[in-house]
Order: sequence, then C-alpha cells, then structure tokens
Amino acid sequence: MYIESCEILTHEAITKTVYRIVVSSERLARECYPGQFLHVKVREAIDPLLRRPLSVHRVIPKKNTIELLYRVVGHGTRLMSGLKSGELLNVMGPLGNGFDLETPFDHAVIVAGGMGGAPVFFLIDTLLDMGKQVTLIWGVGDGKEIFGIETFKARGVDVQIATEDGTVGKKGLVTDLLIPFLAKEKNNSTLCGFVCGPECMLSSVQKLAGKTSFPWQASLEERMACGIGVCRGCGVQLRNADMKMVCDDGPVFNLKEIYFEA
Amino acid sequence: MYIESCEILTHEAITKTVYRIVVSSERLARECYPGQFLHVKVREAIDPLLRRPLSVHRVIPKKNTIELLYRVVGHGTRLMSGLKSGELLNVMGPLGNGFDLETPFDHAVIVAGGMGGAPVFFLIDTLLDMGKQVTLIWGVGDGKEIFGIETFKARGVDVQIATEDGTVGKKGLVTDLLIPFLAKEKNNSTLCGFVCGPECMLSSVQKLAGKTSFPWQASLEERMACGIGVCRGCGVQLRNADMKMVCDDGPVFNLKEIYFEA
Amino acid sequence: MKPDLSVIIGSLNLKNPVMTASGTFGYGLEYADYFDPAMLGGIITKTVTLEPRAGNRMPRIAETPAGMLNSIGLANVGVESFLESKLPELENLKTAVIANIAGNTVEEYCLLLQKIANHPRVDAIEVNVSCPNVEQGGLAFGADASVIEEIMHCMRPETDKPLIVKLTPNVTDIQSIAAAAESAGADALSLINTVLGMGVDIQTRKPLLARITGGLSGPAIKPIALAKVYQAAQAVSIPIIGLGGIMTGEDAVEFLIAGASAVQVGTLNFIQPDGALQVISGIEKYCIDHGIERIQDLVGTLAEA
Amino acid sequence: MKPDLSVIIGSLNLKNPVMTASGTFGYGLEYADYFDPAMLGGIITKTVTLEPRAGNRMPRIAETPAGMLNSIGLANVGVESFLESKLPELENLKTAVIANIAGNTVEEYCLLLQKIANHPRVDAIEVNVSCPNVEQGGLAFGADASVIEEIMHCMRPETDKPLIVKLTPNVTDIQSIAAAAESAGADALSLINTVLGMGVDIQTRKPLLARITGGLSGPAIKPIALAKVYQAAQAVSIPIIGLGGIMTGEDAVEFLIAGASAVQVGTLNFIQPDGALQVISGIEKYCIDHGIERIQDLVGTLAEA
Ligand SMILES: Cc1cc2nc3c(=O)[nH]c(=O)nc-3n(C[C@H](O)[C@H](O)[C@H](O)COP(=O)(O)OP(=O)(O)OC[C@H]3O[C@@H](n4cnc5c(N)ncnc54)[C@H](O)[C@@H]3O)c2cc1C
Ligand SMILES: Cc1cc2nc3c(=O)[nH]c(=O)nc-3n(C[C@H](O)[C@H](O)[C@H](O)COP(=O)(O)OP(=O)(O)OC[C@H]3O[C@@H](n4cnc5c(N)ncnc54)[C@H](O)[C@@H]3O)c2cc1C
Ligand SMILES: Cc1cc2nc3c(=O)[nH]c(=O)nc-3n(C[C@H](O)[C@H](O)[C@H](O)COP(=O)(O)O)c2cc1C
Ligand SMILES: Cc1cc2nc3c(=O)[nH]c(=O)nc-3n(C[C@H](O)[C@H](O)[C@H](O)COP(=O)(O)O)c2cc1C
Ligand code: FES
Ligand code: FES
Repeated sequence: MYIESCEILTHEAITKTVYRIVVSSERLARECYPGQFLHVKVREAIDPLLRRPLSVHRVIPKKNTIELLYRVVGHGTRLMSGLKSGELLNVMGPLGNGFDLETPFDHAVIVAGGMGGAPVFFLIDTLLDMGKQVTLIWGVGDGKEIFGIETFKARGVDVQIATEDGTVGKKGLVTDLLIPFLAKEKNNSTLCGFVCGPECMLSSVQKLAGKTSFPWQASLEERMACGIGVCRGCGVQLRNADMKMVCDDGPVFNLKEIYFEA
Repeated sequence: MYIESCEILTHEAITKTVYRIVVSSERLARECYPGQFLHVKVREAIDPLLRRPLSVHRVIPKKNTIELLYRVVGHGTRLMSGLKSGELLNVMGPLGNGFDLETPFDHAVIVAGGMGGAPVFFLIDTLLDMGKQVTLIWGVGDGKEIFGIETFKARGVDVQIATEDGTVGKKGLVTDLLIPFLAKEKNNSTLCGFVCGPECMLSSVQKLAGKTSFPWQASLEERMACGIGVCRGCGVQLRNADMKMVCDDGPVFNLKEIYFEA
Repeated sequence: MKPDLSVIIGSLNLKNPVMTASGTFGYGLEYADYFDPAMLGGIITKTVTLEPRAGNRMPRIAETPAGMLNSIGLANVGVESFLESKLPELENLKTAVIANIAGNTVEEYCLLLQKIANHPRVDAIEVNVSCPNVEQGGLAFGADASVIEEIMHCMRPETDKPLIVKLTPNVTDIQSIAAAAESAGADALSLINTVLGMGVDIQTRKPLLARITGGLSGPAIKPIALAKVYQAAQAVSIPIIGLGGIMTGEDAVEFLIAGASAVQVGTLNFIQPDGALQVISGIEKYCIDHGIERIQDLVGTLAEA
Repeated sequence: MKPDLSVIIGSLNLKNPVMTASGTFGYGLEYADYFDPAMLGGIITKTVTLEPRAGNRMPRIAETPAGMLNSIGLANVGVESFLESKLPELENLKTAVIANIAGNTVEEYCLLLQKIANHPRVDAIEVNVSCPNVEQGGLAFGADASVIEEIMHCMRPETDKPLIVKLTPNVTDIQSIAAAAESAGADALSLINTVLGMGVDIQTRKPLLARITGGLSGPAIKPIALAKVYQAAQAVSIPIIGLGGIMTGEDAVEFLIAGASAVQVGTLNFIQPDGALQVISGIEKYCIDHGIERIQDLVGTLAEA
C-alpha cells in the first residue's frame, strides 16, 4: 500500500478501444498478487478528480514490470490512452484482496467476460506456476479483443472462446460454453471456479454456480473514491444482508454469497 | 475574429520562465496587426476553464507564422509551457484594437516593462517597415529577459535598456531612462509614445506623459473571460468616468485618458 | 431521421431547446462573426435595468477550479438604449428573443415590463430575481417567495407574453420558491443563476473580486444546477429551463432527463464562441443514437436507479 | 525560522491548522500506512450514530467536473463499537481526536454526546447537523436555526469539551444560522459540509446516485466554501474551521485569510493519501515566504481590493 510514480515502458492499442500499458516497478512486481488492483491517477489535474481502479493484468517479475489492460470507456480512460512511454503513471497499490489460491483445488475453471479478461492473465500465469490444471472460458463482444491465448494453450490451458460477433470460437456468451462444461464437472470437488466480468455475467454464472459442489470466487467492480475502505462508497450487498466494500473486503468475493439485484 | 487550431512549430524557453511559441497560420499572419492579441485555450479541458489573452509578439508573413512570448505566472501558462511542437494550439483572434499607426508621427518612443516587451517586437517591425524612427526603452527585472535587440539596433533603432539587477544596460527602471529622454523631447510634436507594461509602470509613465505635448498609446491588461466585449468583465476606468472594455475597446488606449487608482 | 428538437415554453415555440444565457451573449449579435445566431433555439439578452449601469469595480471576473466567478453587477446600456438601438438590430433574426430584466424595486420590475413587453421583437421576458452582484433587489429578492409573488402580481396583468422567472440556487428551499412563482403566474422558470462564491489572491491577500463575493458559473456548478432543476421539476408543472455548467450536448441531455424542457448555455460561450451550436448538435446526435424522435419525449424521464 | 503553526479552538490546542474531515479519514488509522496521523493538527472521525448504519443503496459515489458526489448516508459502526473498538486504538496517537456525531432527533444528539463526551480520547465533538444524505435530521436540521439551538441547549450542559457545529452551505442565510449556533453555546463552527448536487447517466437515464441527489465535494466547491466561511466569519466571533475543496497549502491559506482559524481536508485524502501533509507543508512554506511568524496572524486578514 504505497503511492508510486512508475515509468511507462510501453503503451499500445490492442484494439481500437483496448490498451495495454506496461510500467516499471520493482516493488509492485514483488508485492502484487492475482486479483489485486492499482488505483491510477490518469493525470495530475483536478479533472478527472478521482483515481481509476484497474486490475493487475500481468506481472513479469524478471523484468520488474506490471501490465494493465484497459478499455477506453469514458473521460479518464480516454485521457489515459494518450499517455506516452517515458511518462510517469501515478498509482496506489497493490490494493484489495485478490484471489484465494491457498484453498485446496487442482483444477481451476476461469470464466472471463469482456474486460474481465484483464486480471485473468496474471491469475493463469500464477496457477500454471503452481502446477494447477486450468480451463479458461473467455467471452468478448468483438473477436479482436482475444489475444495471447496461443501461449496459454502451449502451456496446457484448455482455452474456450465465445464471441458475440462469432469471429473467434463459438458465437455466443460464456454461459453457452460454461453449461456444457458444468454438465460434466459440476460435482468435481477438485475444481475451483473463478469469474471476472460485468455484473450481468456474474449474476448468470452465479445461477449456474449454485448447482455446483465446488467453490467460486468472483471479482467485482464498483465505482471507487478512496480504494482502501475509507469512503464507504463501493459497497456490495451480500445475501446475508451484510454490506462489504469492494476495494477493501474484495474485489474478490465468494460468488455464491453475493446478492445481485437482477 | 475566428477560432483556429494552429500547429505549434517551435516552442522554446528564453529564460527559466519566459517562453516563445511559434505557430503556423496563414490567416493570422495576414490579419494581425500590432497591439492585437490572441485568446488562447491552453488545453482542451475544463481546467483551466478560460482562455488566456496573449499579445501577438511577432508575425513573419513570409513564413505564415505567429509568435507569442509569455511568462509562466500561474496555472494556465505553466500548462502551456508543456506544449510540444507538432501539437495544436487553439486560439481566437486576432482580437482587440491594436496600436493606431495612422496617426501622424515620425518618431516612436516605445516604453516597455517586463512582459510588456511582448507586443513591442511586432510594433517595431511594423514601424520600421513604415520608415519611422524608433526609440525603444525597455526595462526588465532580470537581464536575461533582454533578447533580440541587436537586430533592432542594426536596423537603426535607438535601444535603451534598464534592468533591476543591473546585468544589462542601466541599473534601474524604465522611467530612469525616460526622464532624460523626455527632458529633451517632451515638446517634439513629431513624436508618438507607446507604452506596454504592468499597471504601476503605466501609471508612472502617465505622470511623465502628462507633461509632453505629443500623444501616448498604452496597451492594458485586465482579466478576461470572453475577449470580445460580451461578458463586461475587463473594464478600464477612464478619467471622464466612462468605463471601456480592454478586450474590445482596447487593449490600446490613449494613455492620458486612463484613470489609475494608484 | 432527424429528431424533432422543437420545444414549447408557454406560448413560445423554439426550434430547438438551446438558448444562450443572459449576460453571456450580449444583446444578440456579438457572436454573429462566429456563427449565425438564428440557429439557436433562442437568445436571452443581457439583463437591462431602468438606467444604464457601469457595473461594479474591477476586478470583476476570476477563474476557479472548473468555474469562474463574476461580479459584473448588471453592467448594461439601460432599457431606453436597449429599445432604441439593440432590439431593432434583431428585427430580422429568425429566432426567439427573450428580454431579461431586473429592477431595484418591485415597481421597477413593473415599469421595465411595461416598457418592453409590447415591443414586437420581444418574444418573452425573463425576470432576473437572482443576481448576486447588486446591492438592491437581486439575490435578496429571489430568495424571498413573497417578493417574487409581488413582482409577478404586478407584472402578470401587463402582458400575455411568456414570463420566465429566473431563480437563484442560493436558497434553502427551491421548491417553495418555484411553487410560489408558478402560482403567481409564471409561464416558466429558468434555473440556475450563479452560485455565491469567492476567491482570495494569497499573494496580495485581496479577494479575487473587488466586491469580495460573486457568482460562480461553469462546469463546477453543473451538479448543483441539476439538483435544483430536478427538485423544482418535482414542485411545479410549468416548463423549466435548465442551466449551469452546460458545456456539451451530453450535459444538456442530463438537464432534459432531470426535468428541464429546454436549456441555456452561459460560460461556454466565452470559451467556445460556437459552443451553443455544438450543444445543439450533441443533443441531436444523442437523440439519433438513442432513437428519440421528439426531444420532448426525453424531458423528465429520469429512471429509477 | 519555522513559523508557529499552532492553533487554539476553544480549549483545544492543535499543533497545526490542518485536520482531516469527517467521513474521509475513517476512524483515524486507515491511512497510517501512508503517513503518521500524529503529524496532523487533528483527526475528525467518521460521523457516528446511535445504531450502526449500512448507509444508502449503491451507487453512492460519482465523479463530476472537479468534484465528486456522495450519498453514503452515514454508514458507520455505531457509537458502541466506536467506543469499544475504534477510540481505544487511538489511545497513544499524539494528535487531537474530534468525534463527529449525528442523531435522527434532538434527543439522539444528546444521548450520543453523553456517551462519548467523557471518553478521555475525545478531545472535542463535531456536531454534524448538515448531512444531505439521510431521511431524518441531517440537512433539514442544519438549515433550521431553531433546531440547532435546541440541539445545542440540550448538549451544552453535558460537557466542557469544545463543541464544534458543522454547518451546511445549502441555506439562504448562513449568517443567521452561524450566529444562532454561537449564541447557543458552540465553541467553534466548521463549514462547509457538502453542497447538494446530482448527476445523470445519459445512457441509462438513471441518476448517478441511487438516492438521486447527494453531496458535492472537492475543488469545484472551494469558491462556495470560501464565501460561506467569509460570511460566517463576519457574523460570529468564535473560531471557524474552513473546508471544502482544499487540495493544496495555497487553498488552505485562502481559507485562513478569509477568516478560518483552521481547515479540514476531505476529498483530497481519497486522491492523495498523504495530501493533508502536503497541505501542512504548503502552509508552512507560504508563511516562510511571506514572513508570517504565527499562522494566527494570517487569520481573517483579507485586504481591500
Ligand atoms: C477493482 C476493479 C478493477 C478493474 N479493472 C479493470 C481493468 O483491468 N481493465 C478495465 O478496462 N477496467 C477495469 N475496471 C473498470 C475501470 O475502473 C473503469 O472502466 C474506469 O474507472 C472508467 O473510467 P473512465 O473515466 O474512463 O469512465 P467514466 O465513466 O468517465 O468514469 C466516471 C467514474 O465512474 C467510475 N467507473 C466507470 N466505470 C466503472 C467500472 N466499470 N468500475 C468501477 N468504476 C467505474 C470511474 O472510475 C469514475 O470514477 C476495474 C474496476 C474495478 C473496481
Ligand atoms: C491583452 C493582453 C495581452 C497580454 N499579452 C501577454 C503577453 O504577450 N505575454 C505574457 O506573458 N502575458 C500577457 N498577458 C498577460 C497574460 O494574459 C497572463 O499572464 C496570463 O493570462 C496568466 O495566466 P495563468 O493561468 O498563468 O495565471 P493565473 O494567475 O493562474 O490566471 C488566473 C486568471 O487570471 C488571469 N490573469 C492572470 N494574470 C493576468 C494578466 N496579467 N492579465 C490578464 N489576465 C491575467 C488569467 O487569464 C486567468 O483568467 C496579456 C494580457 C492581456 C489582457
Ligand atoms: C459574466 C456573466 C454575466 C452574467 N450576467 C447575467 C445577467 O446579466 N443576467 C442574468 O440573469 N444572468 C447573468 N449571468 C448568469 C448566467 O446567465 C447563468 O445563469 C450562469 O452563468 C450559469 O450558467 P453557466 O454555468 O452556463 O454560465 C451571468 C453570468 C456570467 C458568467
Ligand atoms: C465520501 C464522503 C463521506 C462523507 N462523510 C461525512 C460524514 O460522515 N460526516 C460529515 O460531517 N461529513 C462527511 N462528509 C463531508 C466532508 O467532511 C466535507 O465536509 C466535504 O467533503 C467538503 O470537504 P472537501 O471538499 O474537502 O471534501 C463526507 C464527504 C465525502 C466526500
Ligand atoms: S472506494 Fe472507498 S470504501 Fe471502497
Ligand atoms: S473579456 Fe469579456 S468584455 Fe472583455
């Protein structure tokens, strides 16, 4: 939990709206673990005022680099996309409680939707290093947003892709791939599920997960101010009526405990 | 009176706090005349919100370039100093009524203080082209801010410098040079006085000018919003109790008519 | 398909919902070099008073974070000169002209109305009871529902043209004031006028404005304006014209959804002389992208969160 | 020479004039990883209520131009847990701890005060009568001078510790409210709490906050806060603690010159966790550069323009 101005090493567009930014930080490369996020000040200015939370997309410890993968959706990310290598990126972090990888399991099934793909790369790298078996079910709207999967395949990951435009993998949603997977595996107690994506996807996966006998971890998003549990802005409602803070108690929660309105 | 996004050709520091920015605009090069100003949006953002008025420092018609000379004094000029060549500078202009050079005179005495030097270069270039005799009395705090005077001297301008730090020319204020000049010339009706600088200097020169028999034109500064006479924000009080707008009625006024509080 | 952007405010038909705010667009033609003002939904002229006014002492503008302060103090040519030299210039301008007036007393409001209401080029009257920068009347009037009622009772019988009351946000309870203006006969409300603010030059320890406090405008006040518009819209059934910090078509759409039937742009004009046009085209684009055929279908459609 | 930054608020001695604002600094130790909170002039803890509160529905924060909206709704652990688990953690913290309280009724304020006033770690009490995000009490209390008087009359006899009343800017006349709080026994005033604001998501047409309106904070409101501080300072002789949009030492100096004896920083903490320290060093630098030996010599020294 520190603030650091990290040098931007590279910054490239993956698609028209998705960018990858690589920054240098020995400390972050050492401290981050999968599922955590950085709280980014996109520029030194009072507008945009607040920091932007972005998941740690990848860590390359040997190079002391941290990667973020983000989509331009509004004012802050649009400005961020204009940053040049050599400039500094001011970040707070690592923040939040990432995925629990201590829990006993052999096989990880990872369901990612849209920009939910961002934290998944770091997660998979770590799981493979731990010797776990990995199935990745990744769904996006536009097939161009699928990248990097050949390397995962080469390392033994079972990669299943769904795209809404049908240009890569199956035409459809992640649930179209998850349903057949779970039909076989739902009572396999050596599994652990991981899910990252928009709320509507989390909520559909929750319904499916409810019928499985293994645990599920979900990474949530909520608007944030402080990023460390102080402002009480980023609450998530649990089914037991408790309210937790996404930034501080999460962003990773037990999927089955989350209360979704829809 | 248009808005234009002009390409920045060069941008260089003259001293630690004074910058010269050269932009390209065929239209501005054609339309600007000495004493007018541009209203500059230093960046596309809501902060800083307002445009910044900057005098046309120089025009090179053959190159279709316009130069601005500015000092970093606050938020807007600080951000402006970070602009790079190749970027665009959004300007409104040319605005305001510049110097009246139609009025009959043979010899111009130009008194400039601090950043009041900015518009003077364009004025001198124009006067020399018109075949007028020119005396420039230029005072600054820091001798490093004196530049470009050799060219003027070579073209026959009588250049007299006062610096508060004494590093160039006479140690002192412009009035220390103006007083001896006026001792000789105050009843020379072929003269016309021009004065640009901070209010305290204008006010001292006004006192001296009151004893001369020739006319004086002064370029004023006042905080501006619209720059075109609409917001009524940039008033200047005249001795006859009239209020005029610096942006629209000026920025050049008859020095003797201005009412100074101090 | 082009959406229908037209708006009805009382008996006034506007071709689109974007007007330029009083005090930020002169007497209507000052920006004509930058664009044709006939493209606007309407023009609201600078507040005129019975006598010409030079306004307050300098400095009377200053910049603040994402905003600006002004204490102009209703500098204007006076109603006579307005009638004789300003309005006639607008004779052939094909857009609504709304004259904005302010008096020092209730009687002055009436007198001003009598002088301008019958002028053929005055399509509606905006009653400024909310200027924070004058000694008499101004904000103090606008904060007092009973004074607004008095002014309206005195003006209402004098004209059938739309009377738009411009309210100040500097009050505890905008709803009771809005309701008072409505029941006293206002055809529409416009809000907000500027928010009371101040700044200090720490080098000289002088206030940024000679008058110390002034009116804050610009993007900084947009959330405040939206809240006031929303609250007023819950309290009255007459149309509301929303303003305060509008810089883009998107900003304007926020006001429409919150309950405004039309909008005004103020400070934007100073920064981007043709900004009002960009607001119009931004609204139009939003309607096209969202399949909205008539802008009026958007008004007050705030969904539940 | 180091300037003397110490400040006296009633019987409270602060080592410097910079405190962290209620609701933006947790219960005092949340930012301890970023800097030592003992370096602050004081800490104002999150508003506590009689019962624990989860707060309002999500979303309850949003960004606006140079500002942010919140409708947290006083989410807090409740006074019992505050006394049992939060205050004891601050036992050895070498800075002033000011507990902020809010009740739904006048009686609740009293009850809360009785519970906390004798706790040795409570150095002063800030009375929040200005939260815009609750159904009962809150802003409605703070806008009513007589309710503030009632609350003060009930609390004042219970303690000798400084009672600081935190006022809302959402009122027509801050001066009468400030004066009422003073005459009812307040030792100091803090202002401003957030300004009522709102935003709309034009894609979904939903309000940015589930509760529709919320409180605006951050740089956008600085000019409004300065005006309120200045006006209140003209109306009372007790010390004023100024806040609203302070991001730098320079901003803080503006408040001091306008009449505040001390300041608080709120939203800044979220953006720059050690921002409060930078505000302190900025003030110190200003004093050195301007030859000010005691910070108190700066308070209320607004010059004529
Ligand atoms: C823990 C966490 C991790 C995230 N990781 C990633 C990531 O790796 N890649 C990625 O592309 N996006 C990620 N997001 C979403 C990302 O934070 C938003 O897309 C971003 O803040 C949008 O900012 P903006 O200024 O472009 O959008 P605007 O809409 O202009 O932002 C306005 C405000 O809303 C907030 N906001 C808008 N969308 C979101 C959102 N989805 N979640 C949270 N706050 C939001 C902004 O932070 C800002 O405060 C993550 C969000 C969280 C909470
Ligand atoms: C007609 C005219 C011509 C000018 N020409 C030049 C020039 O050629 N070179 C140059 O260096 N400066 C010139 N100035 C002054 C220049 O406009 C200011 O230095 C500049 O606006 C400061 O902006 P800032 O954001 O850095 O300062 P800040 O102090 O942060 O600005 C705050 C606000 O005050 C205004 N302001 C501050 N100082 C002045 C000032 N002296 N005059 C007018 N407004 C001010 C700003 O425009 C802004 O609105 C001119 C001013 C005028 C009116
Ligand atoms: C320089 C200036 C002058 C103004 N003069 C007037 C005026 O004469 N009459 C009036 O009703 N409002 C006046 N206003 C207020 C605006 O019409 C508008 O209500 C306010 O600026 C908020 O809108 P904005 O944020 O879009 O500027 C003035 C505002 C500014 C900035
Ligand atoms: C997220 C958030 C929560 C807040 N909670 C409280 C609170 O519990 N009690 C209170 O008195 N003020 C609360 N405030 C108001 C602040 O203390 C402060 O008055 C306001 O934010 C203005 O200061 P700023 O602009 O420096 O943030 C809160 C403000 C924010 C932004
Ligand atoms: S962002 Fe402040 S509590 Fe989570
Ligand atoms: S800057 Fe608006 S009138 Fe001069």
